[in-house]
Amino acid sequence: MALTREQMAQRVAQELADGYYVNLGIGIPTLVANYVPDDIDVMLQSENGLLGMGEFPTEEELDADLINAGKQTVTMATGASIFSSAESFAMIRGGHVDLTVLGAFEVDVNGNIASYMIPGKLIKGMGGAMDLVAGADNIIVTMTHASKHGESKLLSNCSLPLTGKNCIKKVLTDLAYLEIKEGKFHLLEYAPGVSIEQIQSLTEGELVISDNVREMKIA
Amino acid sequence: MALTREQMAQRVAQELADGYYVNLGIGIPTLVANYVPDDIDVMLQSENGLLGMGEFPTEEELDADLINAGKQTVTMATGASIFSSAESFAMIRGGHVDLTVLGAFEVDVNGNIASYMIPGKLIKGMGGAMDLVAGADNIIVTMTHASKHGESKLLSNCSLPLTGKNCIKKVLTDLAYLEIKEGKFHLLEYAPGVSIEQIQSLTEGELVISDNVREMKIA
Amino acid sequence: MSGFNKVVTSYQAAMAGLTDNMTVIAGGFGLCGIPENLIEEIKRKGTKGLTIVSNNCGVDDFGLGRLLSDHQIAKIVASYVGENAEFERQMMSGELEVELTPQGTLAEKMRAGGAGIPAFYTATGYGTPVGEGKEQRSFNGRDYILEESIRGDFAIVKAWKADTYGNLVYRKTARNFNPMAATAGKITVAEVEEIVEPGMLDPDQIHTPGIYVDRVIQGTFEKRIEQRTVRASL
Amino acid sequence: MSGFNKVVTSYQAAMAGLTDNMTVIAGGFGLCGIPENLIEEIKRKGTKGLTIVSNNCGVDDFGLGRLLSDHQIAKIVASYVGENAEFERQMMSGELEVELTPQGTLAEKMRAGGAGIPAFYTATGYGTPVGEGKEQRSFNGRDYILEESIRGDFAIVKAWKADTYGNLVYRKTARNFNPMAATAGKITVAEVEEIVEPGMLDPDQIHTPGIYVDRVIQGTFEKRIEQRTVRASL
Repeated sequence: MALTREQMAQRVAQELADGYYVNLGIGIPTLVANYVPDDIDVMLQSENGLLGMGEFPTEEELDADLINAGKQTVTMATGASIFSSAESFAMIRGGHVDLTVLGAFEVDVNGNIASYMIPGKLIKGMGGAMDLVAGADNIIVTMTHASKHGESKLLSNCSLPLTGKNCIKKVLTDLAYLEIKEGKFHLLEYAPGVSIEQIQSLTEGELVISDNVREMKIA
Repeated sequence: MALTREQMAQRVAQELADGYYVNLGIGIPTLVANYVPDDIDVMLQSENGLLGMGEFPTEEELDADLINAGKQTVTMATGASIFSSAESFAMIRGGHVDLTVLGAFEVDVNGNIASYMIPGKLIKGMGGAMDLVAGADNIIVTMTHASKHGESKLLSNCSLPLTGKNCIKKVLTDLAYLEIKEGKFHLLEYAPGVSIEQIQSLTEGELVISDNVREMKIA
Repeated sequence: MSGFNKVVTSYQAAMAGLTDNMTVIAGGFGLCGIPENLIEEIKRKGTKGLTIVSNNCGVDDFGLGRLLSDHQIAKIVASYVGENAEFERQMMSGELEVELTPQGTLAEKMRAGGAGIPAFYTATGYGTPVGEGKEQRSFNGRDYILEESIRGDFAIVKAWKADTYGNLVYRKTARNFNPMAATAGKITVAEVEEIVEPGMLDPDQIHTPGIYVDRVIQGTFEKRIEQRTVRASL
Repeated sequence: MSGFNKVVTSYQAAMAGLTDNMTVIAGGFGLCGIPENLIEEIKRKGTKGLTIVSNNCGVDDFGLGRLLSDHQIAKIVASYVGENAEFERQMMSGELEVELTPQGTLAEKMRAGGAGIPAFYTATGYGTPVGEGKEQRSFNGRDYILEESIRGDFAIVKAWKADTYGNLVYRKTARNFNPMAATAGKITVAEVEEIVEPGMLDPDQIHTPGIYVDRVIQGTFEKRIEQRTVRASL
C-alpha cells in the first residue's frame, strides 16, 4: 500500500535528531512537524526570517506580523529568533541548517531536482527553493513516486526546468525511501505492502536494490 | 603663516552641512568635531560600528564597551545607533556617508592617495582607510603640504604604496585648499599670510591657480 | 539641528519625485510587512512603466497587486508569483516582464546594492534557468554563478517604530526584506506605526540606522492576513 | 530536549578540538569585545601554527598579542597592526606571515564565509597592493577587485548575553566583528557575561541566532581599555 501523506511525514520525522535546525517546505514537509519524536527537540527555520517556529496561534494570539514562509500565521517557540531575509538565506546558503525537507515534481539519478515550474502551465516561482537545495548538505525530497497517470518522477534526466543540480541525495516517495549516488537510485526501504517489482516498474531512472533493503517501519 | 592643526580642522568644518553623516579619521580630522558650526547638526560615523559618536565620557560614564575607531573611549549622541563591522562598511562602501575626512602621506594629480605604509619603515596597516576612500564620493584629505625637510606631498605620482586610486578630489594642507581635477591640482584658497609662490614651490605636481583663488577665511 | 529630521506628514510628500520608468524596491513578504500606504500613493499618482523589485507582488486587490490593474508595472523582479491571478495572467500574456529570482539571491542582491558590492557568486541557481547567460565559476571545486546587485531610484519599506532621525525597528517577521530594501534606494521612504523622539530607541536595538532613510511617515495599516491559520483555544 | 543546550562549563571544553595549524577567526576591535578568556585558553593549550583572522592582534600583553610571545601564530589576517610592538617586530623579521586586509573587506569576507558566498567584488583596494594578483573587473564603468570569503575551523567571539540555546546579544561597540565571526566557524564558541534561559531574550533583538553557535561559556572579563580618554565631570 502506498503511504499516505501523513505516513510519509512520519517516515521523514525518523530522520530528525535532537538539536537539529530544520527547514520544512510547503505540503507534505510541513506535516513532518507533527511527528517529531517526544524525546528530541528540533527548531524549525522559516526562510522569511524566523528560527523557532511554533504552532498555529489561537484566535487571541493571531498576529499579522508573524507568519511562516507559507504565509500562514504562526507563533514563536521558546528561544526563537527573528532576522532579515538576507540573514535567513545566509543561514541557508551557508549550510547552517541541518535538514531540509521539500517537495518536487521530478528528481533524477544525478541528484537534479525540478520543482518550481511547468513551462506553459504553472509558473509560481522558485521562492526560496533554489537557495535551499544549493545550501543544504542534508536534503530529503518528498513526493509521490509517480504521477496519477503512472508516469515515474524518478528519472534518468529531469524533463522540467531544474531547481538545482547534483544536490539531492535522499528521496522519500509514497512507495520507497531511496538514496541517490553514483548516478543511480539505491532502494533502501519499501513501503509496507509494496513490492520491489512495483517500485522498479515506476522508477524510470536506473534503480539498484540495496543489499540491506528492508520494509519501512512506520510507528 | 602655515595653519595650525586646529585651524586646519576649522577650515574643514566649514565644509560641513546640516544633516551630514561624517566619518573623521585619526589626527587632524578628529579635531574637526570641535568646530561644527552652532547652527548645524552632524552625526559622526565611527567605522567600528557607531553612528552618532558623542564626546569623551566623564570618569563616571567610562565604558570599555564603547569606543571609537581610534580605540578611544567615547559616548553616544542622542539618536545614535550601533551595528556590526560588516554593516558599518556596508554604509561606507555603499556611499551612504556624506563626508569623509582623513589624513595622508601623499596625494597626486590623479587623485591617488598613499596613507598606510612606508615600506621598510612603517607598517601599521590600512585599517578602514581603503574602504573609506573607495566608498566615499566626498573626501577631504588633510595633511601638511610638505615634509619637515621641505619635500612636497602633492605629487605628480605618489611614490608610496597606494591606499586608493583616482578617489581624492579635495585636499586641505596647512598652506592651501586645493581641488584635484583633470590631472592637476587647482589652488582654490591660500592660508592667510602664505604666498602663492610659496605654495607653488612646495607643490611638485602640476598646479593651476584657480581664477577665483582667494585667501582662506578662518573664523 | 533639523538636518536629521526625516519626518514628512503627507503621502504625497513621502513619494515626491517618483516618476515614470523608475525602479522601486519594496520590502515585505507576502502581505506581511509591506508598505501598504506608500503603494497606495503610487497607485494614486498613476506612475507608469515602473520596475518593481519585491519578493512577491501582493494579491489582486492589496499590496503591489494594486498596481497591476492599471498596468503601472512594466517589469517585476520577484521570487514568487504566488496566488496572484492577475500577476500570472499578465506574465503569461507578456504584458508584464518578470525576472524570477531566487529568494535568497534577491535578498542578497538588495543588500549588495546598498553595501557597494557590485556582484557576488552564489551556488543558488547554478545549472538552472536562473543561471543561463550568467558567468559560471568554480571555487574550491564547487560551481557558482555571478549575480549582480540591485539598486532602486526609490526604496519603500514598512517598519514598526522610527525615531525622527529615521532609525527603524521592525516587528517580528514583518522585518523580512525591509532592512535590505532600505539600504538600496537612492531615496528610501519608511512608513511606520509610531514615530518617537531620538533617544527613545535603544541604540543597540536599531535594525536600520537612519543614515539609510530619507523620509519617514506615520501611517495606519490594514495588515491583511493572507493565510489565516489558527488552532483552537484551550 | 537537551539538543540545543550549548552551555559548557570549562574553558578546556570550550576550546576542545583545537589543534595545531588550524584557522581561528576572532571577534573584537582593538581590545573591545575580544574573547579574552578563550584566547587565554589557546595560550594555555600551547596550540601552534595557527592562522588567526582578526581585525587587530591585541597588545603585547593582552588579547591575541598573548599568542605572539610563544610563536603560536604562523599567519595573521588583519587590517591593523597598531601599537603592538611584538607583532610589528615578528612581521618585519618574517617570523610571522601577515596578510593585511582592509577592514571592510575583512568584515565582508567573514560574512561571506558564513553566508555561502565564495567571493564578491569590491572597489576597496583596487589599484593598491591589496589588489595585486587579484582579478580586476569593471561594473558600470567602475573598477573592482575580486575578494574570496574566509571560514575558520574555529570562531571565537565575545557577547554580552546568551541564552542556553546560543542566541547572542552584544553590547555597544563590543559588537564589531563578533556577529560575522560567529557565522564563519566550523565550530563557533561564544563567551559571555551572562547566560539566561531560552525565552528571556526578545526574539526581535537577538544579534546572532543560536544556529551559528556551538558552545557558550560564561566568563569574567578584564575588559582592558586601550585609549582611556575622558572629559572633566561637571
